[in-house]
Amino acid sequence: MRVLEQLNQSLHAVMAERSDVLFIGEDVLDPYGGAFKVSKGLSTAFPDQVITTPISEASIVGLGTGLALQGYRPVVEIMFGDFITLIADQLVNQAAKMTWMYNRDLAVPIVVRTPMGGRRGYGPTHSQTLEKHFLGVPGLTVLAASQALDAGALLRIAIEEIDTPVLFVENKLLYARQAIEPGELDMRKSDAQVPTLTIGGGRPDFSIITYGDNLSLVLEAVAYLHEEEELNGEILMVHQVSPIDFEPLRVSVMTTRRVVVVEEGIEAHGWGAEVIAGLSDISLEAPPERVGARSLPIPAARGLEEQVLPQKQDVIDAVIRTVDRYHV
Amino acid sequence: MRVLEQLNQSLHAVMAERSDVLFIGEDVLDPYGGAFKVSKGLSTAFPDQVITTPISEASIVGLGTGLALQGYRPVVEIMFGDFITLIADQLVNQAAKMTWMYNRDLAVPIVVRTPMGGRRGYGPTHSQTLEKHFLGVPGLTVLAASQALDAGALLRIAIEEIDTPVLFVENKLLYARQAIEPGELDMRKSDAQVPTLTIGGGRPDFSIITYGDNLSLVLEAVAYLHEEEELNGEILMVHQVSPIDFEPLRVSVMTTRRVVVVEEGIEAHGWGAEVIAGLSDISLEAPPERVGARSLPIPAARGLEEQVLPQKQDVIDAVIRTVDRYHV
Amino acid sequence: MPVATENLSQILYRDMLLIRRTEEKILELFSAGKVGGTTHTCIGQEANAVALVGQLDRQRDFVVSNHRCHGHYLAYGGPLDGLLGEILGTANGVCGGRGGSQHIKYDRFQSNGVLGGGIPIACGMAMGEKLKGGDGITVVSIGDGALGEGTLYESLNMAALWDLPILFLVENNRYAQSTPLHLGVAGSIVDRARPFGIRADEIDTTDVEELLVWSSRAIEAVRLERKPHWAVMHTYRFSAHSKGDDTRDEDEVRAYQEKDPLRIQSARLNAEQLDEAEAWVRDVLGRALAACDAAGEAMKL
Amino acid sequence: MPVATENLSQILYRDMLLIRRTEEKILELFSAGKVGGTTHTCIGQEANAVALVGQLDRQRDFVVSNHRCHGHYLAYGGPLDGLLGEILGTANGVCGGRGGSQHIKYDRFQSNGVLGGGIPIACGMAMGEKLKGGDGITVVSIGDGALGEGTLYESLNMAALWDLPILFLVENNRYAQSTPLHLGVAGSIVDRARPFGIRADEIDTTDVEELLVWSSRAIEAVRLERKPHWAVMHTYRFSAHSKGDDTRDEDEVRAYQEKDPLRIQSARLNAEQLDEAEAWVRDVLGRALAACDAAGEAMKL
Ligand SMILES: Cc1ncc(C[n+]2csc(CCOP(=O)(O)OP(=O)(O)O)c2C)c(N)n1
Ligand SMILES: Cc1ncc(C[n+]2csc(CCOP(=O)(O)OP(=O)(O)O)c2C)c(N)n1
Ligand SMILES: [Mg+2]
Ligand SMILES: [Mg+2]
Repeated sequence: MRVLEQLNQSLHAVMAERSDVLFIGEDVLDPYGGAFKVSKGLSTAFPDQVITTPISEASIVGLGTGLALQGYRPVVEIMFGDFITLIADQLVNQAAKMTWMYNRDLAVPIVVRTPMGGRRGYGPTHSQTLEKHFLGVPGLTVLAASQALDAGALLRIAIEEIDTPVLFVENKLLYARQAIEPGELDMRKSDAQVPTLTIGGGRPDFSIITYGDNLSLVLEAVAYLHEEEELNGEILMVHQVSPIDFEPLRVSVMTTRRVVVVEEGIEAHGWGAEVIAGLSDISLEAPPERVGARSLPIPAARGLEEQVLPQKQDVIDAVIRTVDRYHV
Repeated sequence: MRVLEQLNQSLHAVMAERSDVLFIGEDVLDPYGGAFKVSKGLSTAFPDQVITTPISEASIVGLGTGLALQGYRPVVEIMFGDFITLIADQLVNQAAKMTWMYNRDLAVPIVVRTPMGGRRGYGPTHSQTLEKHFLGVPGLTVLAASQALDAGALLRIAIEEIDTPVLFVENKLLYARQAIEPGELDMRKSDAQVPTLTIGGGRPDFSIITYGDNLSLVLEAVAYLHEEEELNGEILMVHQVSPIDFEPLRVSVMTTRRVVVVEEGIEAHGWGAEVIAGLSDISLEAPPERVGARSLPIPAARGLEEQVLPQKQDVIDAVIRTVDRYHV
Repeated sequence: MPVATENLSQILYRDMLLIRRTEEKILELFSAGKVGGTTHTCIGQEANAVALVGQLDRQRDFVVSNHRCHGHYLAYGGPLDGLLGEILGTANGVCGGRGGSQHIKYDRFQSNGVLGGGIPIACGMAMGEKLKGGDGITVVSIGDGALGEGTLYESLNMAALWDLPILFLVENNRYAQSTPLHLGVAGSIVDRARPFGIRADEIDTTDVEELLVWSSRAIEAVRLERKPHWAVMHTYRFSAHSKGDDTRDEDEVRAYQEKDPLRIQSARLNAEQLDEAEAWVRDVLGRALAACDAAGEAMKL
Repeated sequence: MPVATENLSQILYRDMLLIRRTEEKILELFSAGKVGGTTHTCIGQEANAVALVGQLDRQRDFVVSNHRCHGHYLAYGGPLDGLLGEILGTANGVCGGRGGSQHIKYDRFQSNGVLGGGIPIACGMAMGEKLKGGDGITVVSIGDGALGEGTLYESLNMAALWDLPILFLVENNRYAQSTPLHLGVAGSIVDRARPFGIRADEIDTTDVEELLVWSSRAIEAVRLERKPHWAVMHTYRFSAHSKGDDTRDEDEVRAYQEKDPLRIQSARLNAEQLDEAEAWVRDVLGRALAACDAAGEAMKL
């Protein structure tokens, strides 16, 4: 099954079970079913639970927050992740603060879902990976779907189990990818509410820490390194991007003492910085490496976009640096 | 002179020299002169260059961007730094992208100034240190004023010399502090356009990297450590918060091999993470340390606020950990 | 507590007086350095709070207020000691001292200090009530200054599109902080909601009894028709925007003080009734402050 | 190139035809997989661009356009090969292939794909022109869907407060992506600017000559009176929102196609003139595409 269907079917299932789950967003009605079709069929099956909205990103998140305060569990779609800049105030200064600031046993279970990422030539305002600007916000949980963990199940956790606001990141390319079947890869699941996966068997030589759709290029890089360089990689697939559960990461890195963090967002001040800082008490064989986008807007032309976004070769090079390079 | 007067006088001087500098913001007219009085006297002296605006943070930044495109050098005041959430789209998706995205030799010299920070009991939406969410944005420069470098001169660099949009952070407590006179402290200036200061003489045992008003508590902590623990500290006062110029930081840390990063923002995914990641190829005697706020909103009550924001003792403890602790 | 013989005029006066004296006390505590941060008092605007918010039904109606929220909170029925404690940072604060003056939640009442931020949230609360088939309404209060925030118009559009049972209470006190109306607000206030197809009405009085009748119509319209309503009250504040930052013309302030809602209402009461009200307020306020003293500084995170 | 004997009707037709054929070509290139990303064509709306933007003075007027910007760009006088190159990602793109279909700058024209984002920027450009004492105007184009964004109302307020020489060109094509007007826009479009004290006018025609007269009045009003103007054009797009994502009723689309601006205008031309126009457009388009081929893929960062 593709990740798109996992998400869509999970929404169908949870909305059938619970009338308190509302789906809110722009252009989400059938037959259109949302810009990326995640909401396909929902408005037909659950006409009272789906609300198509004006193009008012800030206010539809506020709407969702108000509904959450009324006991609903709203799922708000922001059509492109690039537009989460418009909802920053609603998430940071409103939804995320309420429980603690009001000193109340107050759930604000709103899920804001949004497709992120490039590699489709959508250009500078429709290709970014902006969740890095929403990390480390007290009271806000940031999750990212992947091929490796049932994305529908992850979404269900966000909707049903997490009582803080959740920013739920879906990579655009992920929608069309096949979900990885259980058993297809050697992997262990941490037992946190939102699991981290440790992928790869044998005695690993290096750890790659990543999330989201980066897995696809990381898997290719790891395969290459295995075949060509006889290096064994262990991949840490994080699904809760913030706050980070460092435990499984530490376990791996304490074994390998070589670590590469891979993200699609701009490397500077990115997610990888926090990962590296959080592991910085571990003595490593080589400096930790980060792979991310260059500090430039994302250009539209394919040949240009490739030069800005991280590629498989960048991951390979970074891993090799952890084998060849030393601390100064 | 207080930092407030440095800023105010610099604005008076630059606006007298250049009619292309415009001052834009809420409640900035005399006799009120702005919520924190940075604009005092400007509207009287330069009535044609000062624009008091409706309460429309997003749009006054857009306004400034349009004016910048017309060849002006607008300075836009956001009354409290907490409201930069409202201008995220204008900065990230508009102003910061233009030059590169349009592939034009196009200056967008807008300066967005804003008072940040807590310790005044202003509560959860008027005390935050939110610039961390604006770091690592391509095309956006983030500066922070301090007592150690003439804040007026720094603001002038932002206005006159930097052609990208600038987010200029002023800590609220800083306004009332006396500027440090040249010679008052032993310090060296890097020769970047926006200098980093290296403060402290002798052979340093540890490096503290910080910015903004954190200097005041860092100086106290360093003095204490010197007197009570006979430890010599070197302080790296950064003024360009993003992108970071790592050179002076590296020079210090390569000497001391012990480093503490201090910021007022929430530690998780904060500025310190990037600093540590950027220095992670240097082999340290002890794990690098971060001091920042706890992952909570900033409470209003004084006794509570103190428990959330970093204190002098936190800096002292962190430095001592770099002496006592080892890598795992 | 209200005595059985109290009539409506007395009750309205007493409720306004409680707000007035509470705000005065808060300013006094600030001046004495007993409170940090900032605060926004509604002295001069008490009639709006009492007439409109005071008529809501706490069992079913919701209020989303802004930075100038004390009067709304008290009119809604929020406990006085909880408010004072919140502002003083004592452990009995209604939010444990976390929120402070601008960030208060009590039952179906909440406030936040970011202008415009609460408006779409209020729409969500109204929509929730609608979906549940309840007959509660949501009141969201904004000042003339908040007319500058885009979320307001996004919310008006949503409220109209979906027939949300929401009442927009617009208190035009002619200033946003230091900015007079004409420098911040172009055109008409009352008309701002009309292009969305929202009924709008305005009133220019500080007479609480007039306001009561007008508000009751506005509330009932929303409650019965389940549609948004835009209710503009032209008013004035006598106190500074927050603490001592007043740059308005003194003559202007004095002229408006002629229309002090308490003065207007006091004309309907006799001397004994006025004394009774003062005594009651003094007592209630005294007990609330004592409760704060007893609670001690908020120290629990 | 326009021949000396060409009359106004011919020129208008030819300019619209160039936009139409360009947009068709772009869709064709997309279908052929020659372009990535997305694009929004303005087929059906060409008359608006030609009538309004086409009348601006490139030496002094500014345009801030949105995602559906190709027609505005061409009517403004942007080079065709630069546009096609930008969309194809060839090195001759007007922004070197960085911006793509939605993010274009050429001279005083610029567009951006974030709805609502450009509106306050346009206000700043208008204010800059005003401060300089120039007589240029700024045109900012928005669709009915962008009426949902709060920055619009923040900008209307600013434009009115400061008498900015800005023309809000509102193209109501009855849909925002898949969302029909009545699900996204409450009340009246033309009235949305009026409470701010901004003059507003609307027109419901696809006849470019009617639009021309109406637009010229709107432009001159802004240019001479140095005040904002809200100009609503009711229109329709024949193409899909972007590429093939059309869920509108086919009969509805067909009915509107009766009012195809090209068809209306072609009735004013004879067969020879029509052929001439086609030939001219074919030639211009052919040369622009050849220029893209020659430039090769954009590879320089
Ligand atoms: C988004 C935002 N911008 C600015 C402020 C600072 N501020 C607080 S109150 C105020 C004036 C509000 O005026 P108005 O809405 O008329 O309410 P009033 O104070 O007159 O009751 C301002 C500018 C804020 N709290 N939030
Ligand atoms: C802030 C923002 N939200 C959503 C989108 C996605 N989007 C692009 S065009 C569009 C519809 C716009 O409708 P309208 O304004 O009527 O213009 P039209 O496409 O009809 O020309 C949407 C929702 C966007 N580009 N920007
Ligand atoms: Mg006001
Ligand atoms: Mg439209």
